[in-house]
Amino acid sequence: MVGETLIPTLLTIAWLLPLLGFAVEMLYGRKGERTTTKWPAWCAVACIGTGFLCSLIALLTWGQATGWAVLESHDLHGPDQHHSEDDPHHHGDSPKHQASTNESGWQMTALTATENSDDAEHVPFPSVYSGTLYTLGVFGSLVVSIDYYIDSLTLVMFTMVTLIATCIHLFAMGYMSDELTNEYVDHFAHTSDGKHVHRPGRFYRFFAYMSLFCFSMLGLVLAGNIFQVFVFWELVGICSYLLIGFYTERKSAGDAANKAFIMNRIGDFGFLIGLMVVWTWFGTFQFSELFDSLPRDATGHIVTNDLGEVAVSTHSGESRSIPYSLLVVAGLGVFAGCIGKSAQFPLQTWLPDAMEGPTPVSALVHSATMVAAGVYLVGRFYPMFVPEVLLTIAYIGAITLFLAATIAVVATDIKRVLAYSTISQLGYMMLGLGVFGWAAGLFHLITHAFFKSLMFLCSGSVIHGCHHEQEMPKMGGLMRKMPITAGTMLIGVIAISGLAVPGLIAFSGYHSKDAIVATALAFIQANPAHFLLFLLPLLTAGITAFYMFRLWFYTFFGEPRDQHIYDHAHESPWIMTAPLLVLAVFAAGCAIGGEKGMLYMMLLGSEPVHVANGVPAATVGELVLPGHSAIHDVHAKAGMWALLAAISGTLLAYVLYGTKTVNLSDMKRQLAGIHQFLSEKWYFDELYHALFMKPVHQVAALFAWIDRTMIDRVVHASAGLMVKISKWDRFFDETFVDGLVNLIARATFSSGILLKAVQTGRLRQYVMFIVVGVVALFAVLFTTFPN
Amino acid sequence: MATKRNAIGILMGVELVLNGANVNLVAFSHYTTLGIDGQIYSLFVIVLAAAEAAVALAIALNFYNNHLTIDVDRANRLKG
Amino acid sequence: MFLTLASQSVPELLDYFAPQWLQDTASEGWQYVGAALVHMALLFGVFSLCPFFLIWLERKVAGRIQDRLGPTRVGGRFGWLQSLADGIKLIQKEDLCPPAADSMLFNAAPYIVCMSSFAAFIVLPFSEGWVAVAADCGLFIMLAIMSLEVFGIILAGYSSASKWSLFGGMREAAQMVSYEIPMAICALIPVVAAGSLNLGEIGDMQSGGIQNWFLFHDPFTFIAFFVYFVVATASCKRAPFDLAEAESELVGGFHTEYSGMRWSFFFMGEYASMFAVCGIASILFLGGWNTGLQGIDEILSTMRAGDNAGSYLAGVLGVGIFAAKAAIGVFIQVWLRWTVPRIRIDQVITVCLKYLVPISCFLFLGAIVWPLILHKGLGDRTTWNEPLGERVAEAIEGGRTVTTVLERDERPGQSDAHSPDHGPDADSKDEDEDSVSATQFDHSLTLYPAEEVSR
Amino acid sequence: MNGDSLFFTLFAFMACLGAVAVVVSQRMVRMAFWLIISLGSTAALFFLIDADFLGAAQLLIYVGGTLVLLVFAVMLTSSGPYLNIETSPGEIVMAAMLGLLFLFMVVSSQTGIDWNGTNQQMAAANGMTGEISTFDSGSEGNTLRTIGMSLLGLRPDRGAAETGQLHTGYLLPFEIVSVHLLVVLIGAAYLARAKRRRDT
Repeated sequence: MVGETLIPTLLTIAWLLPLLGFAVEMLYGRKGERTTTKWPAWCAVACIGTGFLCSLIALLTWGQATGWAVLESHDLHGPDQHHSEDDPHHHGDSPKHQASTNESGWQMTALTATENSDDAEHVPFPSVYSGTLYTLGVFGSLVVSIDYYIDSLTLVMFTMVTLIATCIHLFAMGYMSDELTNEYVDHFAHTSDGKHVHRPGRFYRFFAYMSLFCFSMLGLVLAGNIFQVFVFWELVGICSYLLIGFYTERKSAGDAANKAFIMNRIGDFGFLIGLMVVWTWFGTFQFSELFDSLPRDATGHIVTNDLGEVAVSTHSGESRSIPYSLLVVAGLGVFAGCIGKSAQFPLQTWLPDAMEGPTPVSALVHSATMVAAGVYLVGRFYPMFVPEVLLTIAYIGAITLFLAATIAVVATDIKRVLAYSTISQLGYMMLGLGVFGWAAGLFHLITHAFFKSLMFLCSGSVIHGCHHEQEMPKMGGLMRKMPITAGTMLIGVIAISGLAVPGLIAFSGYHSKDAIVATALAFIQANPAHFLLFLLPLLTAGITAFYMFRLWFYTFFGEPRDQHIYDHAHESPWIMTAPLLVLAVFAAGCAIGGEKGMLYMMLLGSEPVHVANGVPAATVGELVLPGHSAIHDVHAKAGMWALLAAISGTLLAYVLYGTKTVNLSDMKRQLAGIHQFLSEKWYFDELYHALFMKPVHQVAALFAWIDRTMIDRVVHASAGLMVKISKWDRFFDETFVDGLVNLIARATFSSGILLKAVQTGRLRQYVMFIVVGVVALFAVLFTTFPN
Repeated sequence: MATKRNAIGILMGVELVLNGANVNLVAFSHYTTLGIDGQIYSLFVIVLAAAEAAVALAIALNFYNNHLTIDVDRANRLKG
Repeated sequence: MFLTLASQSVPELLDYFAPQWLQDTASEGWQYVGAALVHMALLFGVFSLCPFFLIWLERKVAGRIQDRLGPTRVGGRFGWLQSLADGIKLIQKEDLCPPAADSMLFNAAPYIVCMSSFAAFIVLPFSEGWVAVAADCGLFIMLAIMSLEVFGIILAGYSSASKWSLFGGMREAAQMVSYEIPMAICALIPVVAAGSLNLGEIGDMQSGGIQNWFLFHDPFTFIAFFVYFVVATASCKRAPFDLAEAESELVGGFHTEYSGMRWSFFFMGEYASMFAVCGIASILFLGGWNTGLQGIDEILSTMRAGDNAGSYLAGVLGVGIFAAKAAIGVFIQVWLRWTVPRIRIDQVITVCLKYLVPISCFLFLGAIVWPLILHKGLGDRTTWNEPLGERVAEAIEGGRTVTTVLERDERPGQSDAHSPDHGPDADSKDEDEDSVSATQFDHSLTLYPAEEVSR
Repeated sequence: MNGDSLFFTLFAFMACLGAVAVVVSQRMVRMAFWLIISLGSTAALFFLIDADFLGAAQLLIYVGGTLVLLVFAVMLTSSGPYLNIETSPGEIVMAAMLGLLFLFMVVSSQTGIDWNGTNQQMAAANGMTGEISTFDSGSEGNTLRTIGMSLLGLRPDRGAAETGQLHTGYLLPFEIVSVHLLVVLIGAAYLARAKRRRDT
C-alpha cells in the first residue's frame, strides 16, 4: 500500500522541515548582516509551505489509499445508525459487531479493510498508520521512542496547522518588517534613564522561533506516544515563552512570558502525574497499545469487576487490575495539562497576558498551535477518559466559556477581546468533548483555528495600520481606510458568532457551534441534573455574537473617534492582506456541508468507536452519554436556539455600538459594579494573588525571620566553637603530625643522599651495572636450577 | 657500549647487541621446531632497532645542539 | 639461499672448468671455494667490460652531443679500445693517499663501492633462468646490496680529510637516503602488479607481446616507469643529480683525493650500478629478455623449453635483448647528462621529498587499488585473482611455490644429481656422512633426524 | 668441511672481528666501517641459514639506512676532524672484564644446556614426532612468502595443509610495529628539527 510508507514519510518531512529551518535561520549569516535581510523569513515560509504541500499530498494520498471510505461510510452513518440504535436486538445480538467493537476498541492495525460494508458501518475509521520512527532508548521495559500515529484527525490537524502557519508566516513578513534594521527603537520599553530602548532588529530570530514553534506543534500532532506528546508539549511551551517574551526589554512582556510558562507548569504537573499512572499501570506510552488495553463492553462501558477494578492486559501480555479511581486520576491528570495549555478555568489568566507578543504570535498561539494542543490532546486521549473525567471536562469548559465571554464584553483592547473570545471558544470545545461530542469539539477546533487566526491577523493588520494602537475606543470607521481588513474581519466575526441563514448560507462557526450546542442539549436531555451545561453555552452564544460585533462596530464602523489615528491609518501591504483573504475563504467555507461536509466526515473517521453509539447509564457513573442518534434528534432544535441567541446578541451589539441611540458612558455608570467586576476579570488575578502569592510571601517572611534570628545564631555559635577546636587541632598538627611527617621526610632525604652516589651520571657505568645484574641473575638461575 | 663516551658509539654498541640477539633468534628458530618465528622476531627487532636509532640520533643531535659536544659524560645534570 | 649459487651453477661450472683432479681430490668445501673464485673471476671479468664499454659509449655520445668526434684513435676508427688504454694508464698510476686522511677507510672505500655495485648482479637475471641466484626476494636483495654503495662514497668523502670530499660525501648521504625511498616504492609498483619479488618470474610474466609489459599494465605502472627512471638516475648520482661529484664546485667531490686504480673503481662501480638500475627497469617494466613481439616470444619460449642447443641459443638471445634494453637506458642517462644542467642540492632534495615521494606513494596506492577496481568493475579475472590469488592459495595449501629455480631443476637435461632433494626422505640423510657427494647437497640441514628422536 | 661450514666460519669470524674492532676502535667513522663489516657478515650468515629475506632486510635497513644515518650524525656532531673521545684505561679494563664475564656466562649457558633433550621435549610438547622443522625452507626455496603471509596473519609453515586450519600469525604485532615506527619517526623528526642554537 503506497500510503503506508508515503504518508508517514511526507508527514515526517513536513514535521522536520521547520526544525531544519530553525537551525538554518539561527545560524544564518554574519551579525549585522542577518538583521537586515528577509532571507530567514523566506526560508521559514519555504519550510512551512513545503510542509503544507507535504501534508496536503499526504491527505490526498490517504484519501486515495482508503478510497475516501470515510466520506462514503458516513453518508450512511446518520440514518443507518439511527435505525440500528432503535433496534436493540440487532445491536446486541450481532456477534460481528461485538467482536469488532471489542477487539478493535480503537483500531490500531496499520490498515483495516473497509470493503465489507458491515464493517464499514461499525468501524468508521478506515485506516490508522502507526509505527516507530526512531527508538531513543530502552530502559528496562520502558521504551522511549519517536513514534507516529496517523489517522484522519492527524492529517486534518497537520494540513490545518501548516496552512494557517504558512499564512501567518507570510503575514508576519509584513508585520515584522520594521524589525529589519540594525537600530530598532522600541517605543514601549525604556531604559533606566527614560529613553527608548535601541536594539538590533530581531527579524531572523522571530522567524527562527516561529519555525521551532511549528516544528513542536507538528511533532505533538504526529506523536505516537503520550511521552512524546509530553516532550513536544513542553517544547511548545518553551516556544510560546520565547515568542510571548519576544520584546524582552518590555517588563510586561517578560512578566507575561513568565506567567504563561508558570501557569503551564502547574498544568504540566498534573500531566506528569497522569503520565506516571499510565506508565505504572499500563506499562506503555504508545497510543496504539494504550487504547487497545482498556476493555469496553458492547454498550461502551469500561468493564469493571466486583472490586471496581478494571482488568487490562498490558502490551507485554501481563494481566493487571487497575483501580477505577486510578483511571480517573490518570484522566484528570492529563486533562490538567490540557487546562494549562488551553487556558481553561482556573488557569486561564495567562492567555490574555500573552497578547504581549507580536500579533502573528498571538494568531499562531490562539488558533492553530499552543491552545489547540490541549484540545487536541483531549481528543487524542479520549478513549482513556472515563465518564467522571468527561463530566469534569464539560463543567470546566462550561465555566470557562461563560467566564471568558463575560470578560470579553468589557475589554477594550482589540487583542484582549480576541484573547478572551479564544478562551471562551476553547471552553466550547472542551464542553463539546466533555458531553461526548468528540467530533463536534474537534470540529470546532478546526473551524475556530481558521476564523480566529483570521481575526487575529485582521487585528494585527489594524494595529499595523494604526501604528501599534490597540485600544478600540480610539478607533472607529476604519472600514473606509482598510476595506480588505474590515471585510475579512467581518467574515471572521460572522463565523465566530454563528450567524447564518439556515439551509442557505452558513459559515464554518455556525456548523461547529451548532454541533456542540446540539450535543450539549442531547446530554442534558439524558441527564437533566446537568442543565447548566446547555444553558451556559446557549447564553454564551449570544454573548459571543454581542462582543464580537461590538469589536467590529467599534473598530470599523461609524465615525472615527481619534482623528489623528484615523488620518494615519492605511491598508496593509499585499503580503499581509493576501493571507487574510486566504484565511477568510477557509473561515467561511471550510465547514461547507456541516455535518455532512467533508471536514466533519474526516474527523468522524477518527472517532473512537464507543462514542458513536453513546453510552447508556450504568450502575457506577449514572451518567448517560448521548450517541449520534440522540444528538441528531435534537440538532435542529438546538440549532434554532443557538441561532436565536446569536442574532439577539448581534442586534444588541448593533443597537449599542452600531447606532448612536444609547449613551455608552451612561450605561457604564449605571452598571459600574458589574463593569468593574468584569473588567477586573472576575478578580482572578487578585484572587490568585491573595490565595497563593500573599501566603507564600508571608511564609517566606516568616522563614526569613527564623533564618536570621535562630539559625544564624546557631551557626555563629558553632563557628566560634569550630575556631576553638581548630586552634587546638593546629597545635596537634604542628607538633605531632608534622613531626612524624618531617621525620619520614628526613629519613627519605638522607637515604636519597646515600643512594645518590650510585647515580654517577655516567652511562657506561650504568651499562656495566646492567651487565653485572644480568650475569648475577644468570648465576643465581644456574645455581638454583642446575640443568 | 661500556667503553664509549661518544653517544653515537654507544648507539653502535646497542646495534651490535641487538644484532647478536638476532643471530641467536634466527639460528635457534632454524634448528628447532619454531619454523620462521625467529625470523619474524628478528625482523621486528631490526625494525625497532631502526626506530630506536632514529630517535637516539635525534636525541644525540639535540644534545649536541645544547652542549656543543656529544660526550655523554657531559650529560650529568641529573647526577645524584 | 646464498648457496643456491653453489648448488645450481657451481656444479655445472665445475664440470666445465675445474680440472678432474680437483673434482677428485678436493673436499667439497674447497670445491665450493674454487667455484666461487671462478665465479668471481668471471663476473668481474664480464662486468669490467661493461663499464669499459659504457665509458667509451659515454665519451662518444658526449662528443657527438657536443659536436665533437670523441675518442678516435685507440683501437681503430671509433676508438673502441680507449677505455682499455685508460685502464692500463690508471693501473700504472701511483696510488696516493693524503697524509691527513684516515688511510684505512680511504683505502677501503672504493672497494665497498665497487663490491656493492657488482654484487648486485648476483640476483639480476639476464635471460630466463640465467641468473646466479634466483632468489624469491631478488629485487629486494638487489636494492639492499645497491644501497651499500652510498656508504662507500660517504666513507671516501669523510676519510679524505678534504672539504671538497666532505661536502661531496655529505651531499651524497643526503641525496641517497632521500632517493632510496621513491626508488624502492617505484620498484614495488610492478611488483604489486606481478605479485612476486622474484625478478625471473617478473620477467617471465611479460612474455608474449608488448601489451604484457608492465609498462602498459596499468596507468600507474606507466607513470611509475618514468618516475623510476628519474630516481634511478639520481641514485646513480648521474647528472643532473651529480651533486656528490659536481666538478665545477667541488673539484671532484668525494673522489677529489683519489687517483689511479682506486679512482677508477668508483667509476666502475658507477657504471655498473647504472647498468644494474637500467637492468632492473628493463625487467620490471620493459619485458626483460622478451622481445615484445608475440610470435617471436612464443617461438623463443618453445625453444627454451627444449633441452638442446636451441634452448641455449634462446638464452643467449634473451641476454642480448636484455642487454640492449639496459644499454638503451644507460644511453638515455648519458644523453641526459650532457643535455641537462646540474641542479642545486636543495633543489635535488626538494624534487625528491616534495614531489617524487608523494607521486610515488600515490602511484603505489593507485597500483594497489587498480586491480580491485578492475575486479569490481569488470568482474573479470585480473591480476588480483590471477597470479597473486593463485599463489596465495597454493602457499596456504603448503604446496611449493613455483619458482624458476625449481622449474629448471625438473628439466630432464640437468639430471637429478644436480637438484637438491625435496622429498621427505631427504630428512633421513645424516650430515656427518662423508658419502654426501659434491652434487648432492642437503639443504634442509636437520640436526635431529627422525630416527634419532624416535630412538 | 663443506661449503656451508666454510662460509659460515668465514662470515662468523668476520662478524666477530668486526664487532671486536668496533669496540676497540676509537674513531667514530672507523667504528661505523667495522660495524658494516660485522652487520654485513651477519647478513651473510642469514643468507646461509636460508633466511634470505631477513638478510636482505638487514642489509637494507641496517647498513643502507641506519648506518648512513649514524655517519650522518657523526658528521653533524663532530666539532673537529676525526672526532675522538678517549675513554680512561681503567674503564676499558673494567668493561673488558665485564665483557669477558658476560661471555663466560653465555658460553657456560650454551654448554650447560641439554639442547637435544630440550628440543625433544619441545617437539613432544608440540605434538610432533621429531621432525624438526615442518617448514623446510631449504627445499622450498625461500622464506619471503611465508614471512609475508605470517605478517598478514596466516601460518602456512605450521601445517595448514594437514589440518586445514590456519594458525594465527603476526598481524597485530606487525600493525603495532608499523604504528610505532611512524610515531617514532615523527618524534625523531620533531626532535631533530632545526632549532636556533642556544648560546651557552
